[in-house]
Amino acid sequence: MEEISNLVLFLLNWLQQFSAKTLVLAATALAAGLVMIGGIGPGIGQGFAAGKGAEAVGDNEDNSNNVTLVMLLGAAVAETSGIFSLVVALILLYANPLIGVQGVGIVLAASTLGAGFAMIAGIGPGIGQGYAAGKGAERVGRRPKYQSLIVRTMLLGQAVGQTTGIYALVVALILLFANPLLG
Amino acid sequence: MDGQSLIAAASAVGAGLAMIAGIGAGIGQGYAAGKGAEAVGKQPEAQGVITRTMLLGAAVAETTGIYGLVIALILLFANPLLG
Amino acid sequence: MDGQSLIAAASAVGAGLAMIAGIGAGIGQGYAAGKGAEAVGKQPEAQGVITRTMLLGAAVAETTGIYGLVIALILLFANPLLG
Amino acid sequence: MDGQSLIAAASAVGAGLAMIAGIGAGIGQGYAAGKGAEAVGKQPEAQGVITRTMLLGAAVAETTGIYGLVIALILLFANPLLG
Amino acid sequence: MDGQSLIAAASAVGAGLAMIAGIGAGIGQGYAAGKGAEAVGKQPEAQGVITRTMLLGAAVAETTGIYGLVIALILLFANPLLG
Amino acid sequence: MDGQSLIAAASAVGAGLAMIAGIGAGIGQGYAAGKGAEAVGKQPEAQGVITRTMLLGAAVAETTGIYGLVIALILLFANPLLG
Amino acid sequence: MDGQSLIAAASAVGAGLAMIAGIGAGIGQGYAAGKGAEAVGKQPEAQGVITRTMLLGAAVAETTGIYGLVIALILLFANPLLG
Amino acid sequence: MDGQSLIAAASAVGAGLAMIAGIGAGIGQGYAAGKGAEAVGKQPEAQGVITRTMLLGAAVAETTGIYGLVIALILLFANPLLG
Amino acid sequence: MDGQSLIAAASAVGAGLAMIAGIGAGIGQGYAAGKGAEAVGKQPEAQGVITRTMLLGAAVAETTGIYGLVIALILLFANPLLG
Amino acid sequence: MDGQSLIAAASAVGAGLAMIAGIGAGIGQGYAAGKGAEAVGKQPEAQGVITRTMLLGAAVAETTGIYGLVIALILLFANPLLG
Ligand code: NA
Ligand code: NA
Ligand code: NA
Ligand code: NA
Ligand code: NA
Ligand code: NA
Ligand code: NA
Ligand code: NA
Ligand code: NA
Ligand code: NA
Repeated sequence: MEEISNLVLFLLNWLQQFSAKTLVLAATALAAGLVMIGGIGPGIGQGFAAGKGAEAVGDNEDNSNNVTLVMLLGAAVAETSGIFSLVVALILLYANPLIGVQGVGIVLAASTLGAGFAMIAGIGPGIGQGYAAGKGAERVGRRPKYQSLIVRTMLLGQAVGQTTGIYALVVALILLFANPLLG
Repeated sequence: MDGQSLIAAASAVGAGLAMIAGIGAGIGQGYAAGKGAEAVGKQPEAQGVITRTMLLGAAVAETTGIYGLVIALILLFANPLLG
Repeated sequence: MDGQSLIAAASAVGAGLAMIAGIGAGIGQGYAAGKGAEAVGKQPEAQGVITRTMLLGAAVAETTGIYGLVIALILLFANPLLG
Repeated sequence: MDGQSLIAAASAVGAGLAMIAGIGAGIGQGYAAGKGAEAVGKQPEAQGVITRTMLLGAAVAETTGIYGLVIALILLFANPLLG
Repeated sequence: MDGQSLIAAASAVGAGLAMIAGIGAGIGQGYAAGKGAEAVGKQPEAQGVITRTMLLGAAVAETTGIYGLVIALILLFANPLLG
Repeated sequence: MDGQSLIAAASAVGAGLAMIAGIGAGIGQGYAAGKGAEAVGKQPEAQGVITRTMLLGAAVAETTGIYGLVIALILLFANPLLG
Repeated sequence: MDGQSLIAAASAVGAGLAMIAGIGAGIGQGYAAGKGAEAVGKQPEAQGVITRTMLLGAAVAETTGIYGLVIALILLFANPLLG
Repeated sequence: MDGQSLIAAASAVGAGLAMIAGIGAGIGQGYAAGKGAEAVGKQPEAQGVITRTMLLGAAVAETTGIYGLVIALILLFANPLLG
Repeated sequence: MDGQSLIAAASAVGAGLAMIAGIGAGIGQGYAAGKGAEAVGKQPEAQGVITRTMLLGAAVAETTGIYGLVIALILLFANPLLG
Repeated sequence: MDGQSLIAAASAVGAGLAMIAGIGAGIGQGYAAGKGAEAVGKQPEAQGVITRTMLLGAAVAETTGIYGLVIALILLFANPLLG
């Protein structure tokens, strides 16, 4: 079969039967799935916080309300990556700005995919911030007196841990809304 | 072959990818289960508050798995990309 | 090759991807098993409550693996993308 | 090349992907094995209950690996996508 | 190129993917090895029961790696997708 | 479709892949945050030196995430591969 | 290009994928090495039994890496998919 | 479309993939940051040696991230594959 | 383009994939390094046996990384798939 | 576009993939850095032996990252697959 004798040209030619819009729509479906993978992070991290929280309330029942509060506060911060992923997925599905843009289909489609890959970075902050939430809850259970100091340090560290997730979000938004590769 | 088929095919793969998010909740909630079991062994009298805290934290950890499921269901059953 | 075949092929891949979610429950529930075994060794008299807490937590950790299975079964047996 | 061949090819890849779920049970059950070995070393007299709890928890952790195996076997031997 | 070649090619990739499941048993059993070594160092007199528990748990952890191997061997040597 | 378009398309994918590096700093710095919170709870009087060490270490852990960002920005805004 | 070349090409990729299984044994055996080193430091007089247990456990952890190697070698040197 | 464009496009993807190596240093150095913060909290008088050891170890951990960056920069700015 | 080129191209990708196995030894041996450093700090008089056990365990952990390297070298320099 | 271009393009991707091996050394050596910092804080008088053990172990952990780098450099600068 001659047409497959060059696999790359075969693939590119095959893709060329589709309109630019179709290619972007297909890439959007893939990217919506890719961005959700970022959600692995909060799941691990918040589960860690849940375990440490359960342990801490068992060790110090009188202080269970404060422990739970710190656990939930830290876990809320750890949800950020998951929310970013969900928001980008919803933008992709319902308002992908690259759909309908004039341009080369493969560049538009690849930009959508690239945005999907970038959001996977959210795994990191989700895990890390959840770990901080768990350690914060644990320590507040043992030393309730220093709750504000512990929480401040936890939040400061969580903020530092968020940055690479923000970088990824920015790159994804650039690819979608201000793409310099679109001639 | 029409464009709608390509979009539908990509949606099937995208739905599968979205489910991978569930790895996180599985690990995290299992960790919580282990720490909960350890804690009730140490303080059986605190079983109520330990279990409640474990389940509350696990509910929080479930959300991104649910987000992935919702996106997959949208891709399969209410796909806005298919004209 | 027609469009329906492309969608079916992509669905087979999507079903495989969705199962990967199961990694999470496997790790997490295994962690719970280990902590449960440790806890019953230390407090054999609390075995009942330890095992119940471990299983309750493990059941919660199973859900995202089940979501993945459900999406895979939909893709294989009740695929709404196949016309 | 016909559509049936494309579906069969994708099913081979999907079956391979589904097996990856087994990573979870391998890690988790190995963790349980390690904690079990540690626990019987500390409380040899509780060996029975430790081993039973470890195996019960490990059985729970096996399920998502089995789900992956079942989906792979369906894709290979009873593929509903192949006409 | 005919459809059979495409299926065979995809089967080679699927066989490779299925082996990745083995990551789990490698990590988990290595963990068990480490905990076992630690435990026999602390309680050399309990070496027998520690080693037996470690090996029992490790055997359980091997299964999903074996599933992956079996699927790979089926794809290579008894492929039901190849006509 | 011309060659420049293919390079631009691949650069968009490459930029997205480069960002995945950020997983590492997120996990690591979060670990540092947790240990920092724990440490200031244990030794409040050493808060200054604990926080400074945590931030110094976190700054070091940031670098490979920045490298990924820089490569992504080069691919997007100053791409030497585009003629 | 004929079908045999496509199968051979896919086999090269499959062989590479199969090797990834080795991640598991590397992590697990390294963990065992660390715990072994710790244990002999604490109980130098138990060095013999610690090292034997560590190596026994590590041998068990090697298997899935070997499975991956075997599948890769089959794909390269005794490929049943190549006619 | 010419061959040079294909090589340039693949180089953009390769550069992105190479950056993923940075995950490792991010996790590892963050772990060092956390242990460093913990250690200076316990022994503030040993802050100097703790910080120096942490930074020395972190510098060692940076290298493979740098290797990835160097390969990416070669692919982008001094690509020997482009004729 | 002939079939041989496709096989050679796939072999380059397969060689890259096979190297990924090295992640395992890197993590595991680094863990052993950390435990070794900790152990010699606590029992400097046992430095000899600690270091020997660490290196023995690390040598065991290296094997699957070597397997990956060997497969990559075969794919590059003695490729049986290239006619 | 000729076959040589396809091989060169695949080599660029393979070089990027090979670098991913570096994740392992980054995590492992960072762990060693953290344990080293902890150990010198506890036993400042043993700083010499702690640092030497940490660096010896880290050097061992570097090897698979170097293997990945070597394969990438071969693919870029001395590619035996390019005719
Ligand atoms: Na950060
Ligand atoms: Na959540
Ligand atoms: Na769940
Ligand atoms: Na399960
Ligand atoms: Na198993
Ligand atoms: Na860094
Ligand atoms: Na094994
Ligand atoms: Na290094
Ligand atoms: Na090994
Ligand atoms: Na090594």
